[in-house]
Amino acid sequence: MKAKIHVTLKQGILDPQGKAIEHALDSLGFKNAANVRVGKYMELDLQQTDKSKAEIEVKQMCEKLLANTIIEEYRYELS
Amino acid sequence: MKAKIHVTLKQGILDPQGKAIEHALDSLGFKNAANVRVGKYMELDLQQTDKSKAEIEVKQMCEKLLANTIIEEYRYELS
Amino acid sequence: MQTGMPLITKDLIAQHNLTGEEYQKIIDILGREPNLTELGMFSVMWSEHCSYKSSRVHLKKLPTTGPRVVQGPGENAGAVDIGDGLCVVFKMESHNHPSFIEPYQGAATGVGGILRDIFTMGARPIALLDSLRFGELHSPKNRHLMKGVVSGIAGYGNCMGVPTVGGEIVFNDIYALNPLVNVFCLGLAHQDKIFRGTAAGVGNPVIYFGSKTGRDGIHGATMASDSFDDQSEQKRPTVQVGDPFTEKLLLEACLELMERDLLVGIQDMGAAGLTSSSCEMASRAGNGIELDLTVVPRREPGMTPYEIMLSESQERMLMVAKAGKEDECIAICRKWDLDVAVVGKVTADGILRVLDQGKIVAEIPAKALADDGPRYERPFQPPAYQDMLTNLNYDAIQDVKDANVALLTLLESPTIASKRWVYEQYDHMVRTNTVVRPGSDAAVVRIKGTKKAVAMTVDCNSRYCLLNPYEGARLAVAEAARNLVCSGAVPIGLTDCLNFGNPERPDIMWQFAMAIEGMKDACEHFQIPIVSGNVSFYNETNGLSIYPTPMLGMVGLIDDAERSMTQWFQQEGDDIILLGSSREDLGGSEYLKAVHAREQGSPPYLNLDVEKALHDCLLSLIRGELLQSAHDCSEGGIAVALAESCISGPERTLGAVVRLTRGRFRKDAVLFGESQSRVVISAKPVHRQAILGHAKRFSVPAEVIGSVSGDRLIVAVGDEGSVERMIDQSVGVLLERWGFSLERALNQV
Amino acid sequence: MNIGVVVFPGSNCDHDCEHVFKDVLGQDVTMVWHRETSLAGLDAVILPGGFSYGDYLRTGAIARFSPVMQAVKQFAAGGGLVLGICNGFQILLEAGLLPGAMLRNKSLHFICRETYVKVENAATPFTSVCKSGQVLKIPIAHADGNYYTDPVTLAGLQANAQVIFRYCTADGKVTPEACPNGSLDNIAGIRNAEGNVLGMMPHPERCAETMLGTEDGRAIFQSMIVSSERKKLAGVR
Ligand SMILES: Nc1ncnc2c1ncn2[C@@H]1O[C@H](COP(=O)(O)OP(=O)(O)O)[C@@H](O)[C@H]1O
Ligand SMILES: [Mg+2]
Repeated sequence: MKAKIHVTLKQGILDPQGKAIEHALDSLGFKNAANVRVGKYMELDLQQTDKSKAEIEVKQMCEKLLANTIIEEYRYELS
Repeated sequence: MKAKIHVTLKQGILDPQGKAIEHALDSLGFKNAANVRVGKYMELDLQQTDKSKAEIEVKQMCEKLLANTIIEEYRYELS
Repeated sequence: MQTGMPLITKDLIAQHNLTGEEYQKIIDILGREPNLTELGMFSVMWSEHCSYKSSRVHLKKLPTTGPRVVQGPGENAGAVDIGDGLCVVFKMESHNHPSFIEPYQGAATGVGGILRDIFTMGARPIALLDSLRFGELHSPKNRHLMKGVVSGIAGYGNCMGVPTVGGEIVFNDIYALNPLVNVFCLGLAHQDKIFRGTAAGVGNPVIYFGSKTGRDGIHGATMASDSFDDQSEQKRPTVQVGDPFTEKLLLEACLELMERDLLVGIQDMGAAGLTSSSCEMASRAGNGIELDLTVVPRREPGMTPYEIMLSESQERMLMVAKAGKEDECIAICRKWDLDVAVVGKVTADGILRVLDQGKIVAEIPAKALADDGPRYERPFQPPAYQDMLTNLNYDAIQDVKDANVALLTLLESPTIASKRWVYEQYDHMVRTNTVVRPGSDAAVVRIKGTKKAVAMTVDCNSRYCLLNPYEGARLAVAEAARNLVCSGAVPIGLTDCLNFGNPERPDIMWQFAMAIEGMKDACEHFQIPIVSGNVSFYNETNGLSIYPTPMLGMVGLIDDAERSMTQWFQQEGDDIILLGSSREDLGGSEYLKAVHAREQGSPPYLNLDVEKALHDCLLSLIRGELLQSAHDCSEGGIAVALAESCISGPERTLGAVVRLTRGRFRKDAVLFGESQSRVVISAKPVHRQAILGHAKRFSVPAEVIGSVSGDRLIVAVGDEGSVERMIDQSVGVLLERWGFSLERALNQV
Repeated sequence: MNIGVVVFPGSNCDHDCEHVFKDVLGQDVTMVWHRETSLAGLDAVILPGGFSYGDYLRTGAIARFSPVMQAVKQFAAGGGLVLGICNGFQILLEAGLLPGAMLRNKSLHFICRETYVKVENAATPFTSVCKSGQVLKIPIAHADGNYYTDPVTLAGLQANAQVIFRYCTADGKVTPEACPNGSLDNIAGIRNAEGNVLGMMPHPERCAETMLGTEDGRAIFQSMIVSSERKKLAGVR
């Protein structure tokens, strides 16, 4: 089973990287882009065929390690 | 229009972060996880209602700035 | 032999950058046709990068010995005695081509490579310096390259905990398509615990450790030996990604392995990876090595022997352990979370024999690969345009009208401007040894447990080298030594990184040969041995070569770290004294480029006896604790040196009032000419007579030219009766222009 | 005093901390490998700077799971002094021993330079030899030192005098310009509610000898020594 995990900064937390990219896009002439937010994307293979078990595992991974829930939120898909 | 962009390392390119995370997951007891790869995820708003124009713009942004196409590949969705 | 391999065709040989004669030589050595794996191995080992085939005959001329030399060229790095049973181990390396393709990773892996060269010798790296060349910053591409390179160096060096304490950067469009990224590293080792890359002791186990092997960087060595053209984009999959965390583990593991009595020899896998490390270690010991690829840790499935032998995956090492010590070695590697495997053993037959799944896939005499590569005495001859470069009609160039403007132009030109934007991104304080941080003539790093310190600088004025490669190289040696002496250090050793164009062109080969002669003469005169180095040829794109850039990294010793010296003025009321004499040396100057857009003329005159006398005099003044500051005159001449002494101090700025004699010279030459063997010093007035007396004893011209005073830099030029105040500027303005110029240039849209 | 300096894979200021305590201040130092599970016999523990686990994923995120961190938690719970410097601070945040999180520096660059910090609270075991309001010159070297926490927690930190250091100008003014990294409220160092765990981004171990610029960093280590001696005296009585 494959897990695809998105970790992004919570709304309301300043995203300096996003800001910098927005600025860079602007100076490259992409005047249309706004509200750039940057996060992490992770993929991993799970040796687990039971979807609900996999779900629990991935959730734990996120809570414990992959996201810092003080500043970040996460979501995941299993396939 | 909202663009969601995934930037990931090309196949065969070393992913030190993925390697370290895999190792950490393993020592945390998540023995099931393998092939961890880490990439970037970006979201941005586009002031562009024409989907095919938006597509061209986002592609250019990726090529020019958001992805380092020497070692990374990208994909995007518009909604 | 393996079956199913492609036949060795002419095309295949050409793709491997081997000539027909070279291929014939391979057949002669083997007594048969090589298979593909063997062809690959020969091609990387016989590449310019690994074999030094065009440079060897010239490099032999360099002075490499001296009473302090513990290890000269030929090993991973050179080593020089600094007393107390210690030695410094240092070397410089280029990563120009990879950095052009991918600036961040190219520069990062360059740092990784030079660090491994140092710690494989048993030395803990304690300092890095970087020497960079880019095209001018008005082009977005050049800005992109510079930002990427600087963050790549920072990313790798900072993570490793090795401070980057200095460097230099020059901007010139000649480097636009061929930037230079040279990194110098210095480590500290016990003299009796230097390790070498040798596979001694038949039967000893050969152990692989570090990262796994992937398909990255295959053909990196041949790439570094090839010119760029518009097809180079195709070669991109050869980019490697650095993993500084693994390198840090590798460093600690190596030093721990070396602390115990476990190793016979060790070598990092740099260019040409497993092939070069195994055949070089075997060749040095006169032995052979048998390798079993089946057990080599791999990152990807399905790798062929060709790929494994040629992979340039980073952060890998090969060691030869003492028989019976395998388990201890493996345990230490495991402690540091490294991949490790016994991959072979030392044999007596002198053959590098490679097995995969029980079959022999390559069998080559190790020495043939490592040392018997082709050697060329390539023809050389000065280019037809050389005279055009040096013949400059000065009468056609107007003397300076507004020296204030000219000074600001110079201070603001990125080559001269403060490099703070760069070195603030480098951790330059970690290891708590940095006594003189970036921003002075040389960086000074103390040696804990002793009173001593080492000073380091990297220098090369490549415009001088273009105009006259022989003189340019002498000037580079002189400037490097002068920078060290200004910090209070005695120069004790040198490493080089010789960046040139295509050696198959006689004019480039001439530049190379002349530069070697110049380095040789200057080093012999100053008795500074060259203990290590690196040659980077083929720095040309679409037929346009870079300026010849023989980059030097010089190391000096300070007996008492407390007495190291910095370049900035210290105190209101101090005397400002010029040591050395000025001539009309405008040729090749930064002033001619920045103000008159000319890169022409003859480089400044240099007399090595005069230069040496200056060094001896200055060192004795510093040791006598007579000075407050010392700063050499280089790019931008005395005006820039004075301005820098006013504004480069980390704490505060100070003004100066100065009068310079003019004699029969042009005014711009007086202010901005780059006459050599000159140093601006400042001192308390009570020491004036002592200093002048000292200078006389050393036959060094010395003149009190002004004093540290106020908050303006005021420079008058002229002789009795006709003195003209040519520079009068607030130090605040000088600082603003000089201090933030790089930020401005890099942030422009 | 016996100080433990924890060595994580990727720590790189471990030797610097060892040097200050041993060679400059004459104390005993024990290097503690990250796999160890006991800190018995130590008077204080330092989590040094560096790039533990390469700072991959997030700074301090992986190191917090090292076996030694369980012991550090117990040690702190028992009132032992714990000082996290730079990466050590980041690890303490990730481990939940201190509140908040680190974001990328506002400039997105790694920054290595001198900063001035104001001692906001001198009544702690880490600042007792300082005067309240004293300005110390201490260098920083980090890419992720932009301290963040939610408004409620911030108010709590302020109310309990848990903000120990703020970035300031040379003459002690806490201004936005004096903040090198975008840190909330110019925060450079905070302690826990109990007062025995301190995290700070600046590197005091880099400025404890005049040859290296200033001795200002010594104040923090000397305070720790004083505190530990007092504790011992109290124990004897
Ligand atoms: N790429 C760099 N990395 C680190 N420090 C640098 C770099 N470039 C310049 N510096 C520092 O800036 C100062 C001025 O450099 P430079 O003008 O080249 O000195 P000099 O002319 O005396 O050789 C030196 O202290 C040098 O170490
Ligand atoms: Mg200089």
